[in-house]
Amino acid sequence: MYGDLANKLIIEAKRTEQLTQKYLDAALNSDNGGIRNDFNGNETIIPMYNDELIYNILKEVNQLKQNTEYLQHIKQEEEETKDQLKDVLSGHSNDKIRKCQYFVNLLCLERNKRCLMAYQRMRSDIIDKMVWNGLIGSNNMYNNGSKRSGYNELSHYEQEYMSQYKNLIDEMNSESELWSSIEIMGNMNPPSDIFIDIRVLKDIGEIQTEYGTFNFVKDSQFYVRQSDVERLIQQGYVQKI
Amino acid sequence: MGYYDLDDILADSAEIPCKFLHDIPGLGYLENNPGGTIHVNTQLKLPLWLARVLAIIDASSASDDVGNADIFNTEQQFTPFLNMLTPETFTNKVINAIKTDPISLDLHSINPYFYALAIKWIELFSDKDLAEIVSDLLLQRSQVINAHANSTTISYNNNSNSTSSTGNNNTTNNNHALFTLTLDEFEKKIYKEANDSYKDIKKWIYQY
Amino acid sequence: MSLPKKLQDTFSPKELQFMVENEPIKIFPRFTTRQRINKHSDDILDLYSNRWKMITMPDTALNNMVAMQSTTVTLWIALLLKQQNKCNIIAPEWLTCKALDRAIQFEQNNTRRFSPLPWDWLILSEILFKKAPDDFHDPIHELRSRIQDLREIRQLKVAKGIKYMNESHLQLDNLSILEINELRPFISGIMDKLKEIHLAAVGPEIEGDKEENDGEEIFNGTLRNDSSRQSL
Amino acid sequence: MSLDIDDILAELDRDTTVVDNISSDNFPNANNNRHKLTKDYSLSPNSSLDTTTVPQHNNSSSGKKKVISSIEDFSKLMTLWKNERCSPDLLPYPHLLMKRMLIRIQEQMEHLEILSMNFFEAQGNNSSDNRRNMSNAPVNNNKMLPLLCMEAELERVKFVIRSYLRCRLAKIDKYSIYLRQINEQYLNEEINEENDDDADDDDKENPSSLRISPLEKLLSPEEIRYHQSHFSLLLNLLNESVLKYMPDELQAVNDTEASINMIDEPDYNKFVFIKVKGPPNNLYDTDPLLKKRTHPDIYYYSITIPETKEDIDLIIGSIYIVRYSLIKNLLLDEKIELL
Repeated sequence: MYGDLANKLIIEAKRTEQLTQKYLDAALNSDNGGIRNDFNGNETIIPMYNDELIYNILKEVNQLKQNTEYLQHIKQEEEETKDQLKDVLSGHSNDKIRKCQYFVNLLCLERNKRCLMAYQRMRSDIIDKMVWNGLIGSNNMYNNGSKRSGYNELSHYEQEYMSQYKNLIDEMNSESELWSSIEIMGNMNPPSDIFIDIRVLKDIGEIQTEYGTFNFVKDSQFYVRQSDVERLIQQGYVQKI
Repeated sequence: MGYYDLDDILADSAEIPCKFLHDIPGLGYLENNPGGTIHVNTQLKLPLWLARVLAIIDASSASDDVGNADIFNTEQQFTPFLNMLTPETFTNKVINAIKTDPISLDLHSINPYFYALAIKWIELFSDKDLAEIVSDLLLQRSQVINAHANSTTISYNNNSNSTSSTGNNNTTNNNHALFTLTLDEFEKKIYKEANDSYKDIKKWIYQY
Repeated sequence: MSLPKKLQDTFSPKELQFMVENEPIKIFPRFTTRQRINKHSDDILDLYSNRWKMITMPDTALNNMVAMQSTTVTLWIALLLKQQNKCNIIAPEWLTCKALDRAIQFEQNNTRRFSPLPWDWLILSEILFKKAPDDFHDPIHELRSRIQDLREIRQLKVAKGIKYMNESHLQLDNLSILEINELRPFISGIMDKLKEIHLAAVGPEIEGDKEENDGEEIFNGTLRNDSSRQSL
Repeated sequence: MSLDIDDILAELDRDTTVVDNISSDNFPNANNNRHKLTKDYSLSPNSSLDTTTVPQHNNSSSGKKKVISSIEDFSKLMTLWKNERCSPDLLPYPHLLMKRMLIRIQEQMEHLEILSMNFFEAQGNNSSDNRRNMSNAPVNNNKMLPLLCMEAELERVKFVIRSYLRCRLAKIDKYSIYLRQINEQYLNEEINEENDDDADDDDKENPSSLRISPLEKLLSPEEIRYHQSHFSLLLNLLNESVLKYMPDELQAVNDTEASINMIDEPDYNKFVFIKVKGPPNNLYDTDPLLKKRTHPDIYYYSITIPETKEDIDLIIGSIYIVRYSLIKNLLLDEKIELL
């Protein structure tokens, strides 16, 4: 039946949406508020673009398109004959049949269109989220020095879309005074504990911060800006008290 | 609801039993008979997105475009291509089951998009009776959903920050799992959102 | 989306905490910031850097603190000072065993109303229990258990009250910000659906005039024509 | 460095900022156009939340400085943030408020930079002994406290604005086609009107060419750019992967005539939690919408559910859950707040 393939696509889309949502929720709950600096490149939050299924749906679309054209053609012919013969009965019932056939075709096309659009929009939404969550390297994603060789999960047009969207945000970020001064790409959790007490676990030596130079000797304690020592905490050199 | 809404798209694919009111050659593929004719009074199931329109456009006029009006059809009487019959989801048997025991009903097995389909159906037929039944069903079930959502939450040991499930026995969790299996997709969504909300707040409080 | 989905329909507890932290609270500073200004002081830099210049709150109080003289500051500042051992926080009047007992009494006597606690009672009490436990006169576990009691009584009331959900409206006086947020996805989700069912039954023509209805009413006015208007 | 102590003190004592000359001429006719532009209530300008847009026609006030304290601005910002987060549709962008906020943030950042520079210079002059003490316990030095607090405050302000703006961007993305449609409709009407009455143009205080389109009022210039650019990227993607395979008549992305409307609109009927505040500045006597019951005195607004004709009294001080569409105007007039 027409539309069955598209249905499959939507069921897949729904599963994808649920899975990525879980992942992104977890990112928000982490300390850095939805920004994932620790993205190691092995995680995929977007599954492979379903080329094969899309191809088959488009084949169906093409078939329906041809049907429609054929029906339109027939209808024209019949109307000409009708005018000549004024054959009320046959003209009438043919009209009805053609109309019904046409609507079935049209509705199948509309249905396929809706499913394809929804699938694509679901994926572009995920791409948007990836951009906002800092999952996309700031250089050109294909060959940024980072961990990923590319985004094989994305279709060609999606890759293009992703890099252009990322560029848009970067560009606006650097051009808008407001966006840059409030760090629009920053943490979505409210600031709490901007300054924290820490204990140094290993000798590190002098650390330069906005608030002066700190001599991080083992077992010493400091009150520092959390963002200044974020990395040291992650690496286990210092500990939040 | 919306054009891109995946749940709505899936709800729209519900199969509706239909009765054709005309012979339509060439549509045999709808009943697995490609190239054949669908005959008048044929009954078959069609997805809602298809049936809905065929049930409301007029078969008798060739076109609803005024410029093309059929001059032979001055006495227009509305006959659609098909009539939609009550889908299984809303048969008397199901409605009775709903009325008897709304709470322990396995709504998911009746239709995973029960409410979405119900709303479409109510709208199509201005079916106030069905609206009342469905509202009542939702209201009654919502209280149970709320109770479950609020109790399957994480509990924190005051000493450690480790999390463990409440209901020290697994049966509680199994109950919740079994319960969510009986929910339709909308109920499931509400359950999850409510549960997340309760959980997040409990987590915040315990962290404090 | 630029806003995480979770934040699209509600506030996170951290955000609620953030809102509450902007509220004023009384403290006893343990140090003095008020300065006897010596116009001829050479220590200009010292003076300069020792002054508050705030953009979201009045800074007069901050610049005129005198040790052990109570003053009012914004909660998050109070917490920062407290963390540095530079002040004691004065717990609000409602956050005493006596006042909480009265609130509990009210909750028990009124089955369908909530006691008029402040909009941030749950959040503020949790913050203060954690960050200023030594600033209470009453034993903290006594306070904690009363807050817990209040919370449970009120939750029970909500659970009983949700059967009054409808497609029109609800009045929820004295529900606090945390309670509202906790219930929001559930209550608005269900009520939205009830309203959707209701509107589907009464039909769109009454729904509002913004939606001009250009579909023909046919079939005894029961079926609406929302079909494609393309003609063959 | 020569610093006059009086200047410094004057500087320090201010807790208000004089902001007048920031161009408030952006929307000279905001109020005039209100009815013209607001067929759809989502477009009504939120002039009252953006205080300085109001007194524009008063040329007499040009000499008078309007002082808006930064504290006032911040509390308005908090309200706007909460309202935006809780409302299903986009609320008007507070152009002037945001301009002032940006200036304040920048000023404060500069101020902090100077402070910390001077601070460490001063520290550097002290003995190395002193310096070590300082770095081992920087905050135990009372002198650091204001700096820390100001730093923290700045982070807080930045967070609210960030969250507010990103909430708006999310809505702009969600309803990008709808927003685009609004504007196109407006532009079409505009063209028609111009054709209709050329002669009248002189009479109008505001030639239509200077009129502000609904989007320009609703969105900031950045948001407009974002909306347009992102929409065209998205459209391109949808075209390339779906639409171009469709028959001509199904290639639109904004088809409203097909069996399912393609333009997703905000759900104006969505239930929202509200707190009834009453007229701003407690002007109870001059609020025509405010009704009063006596014994005891209760003030309330009355709204009506259209399909049932049921009246709901929204009593000042109370909390309700009601349909957004019924209270949107009260919200824009700052008579209620979303929770």
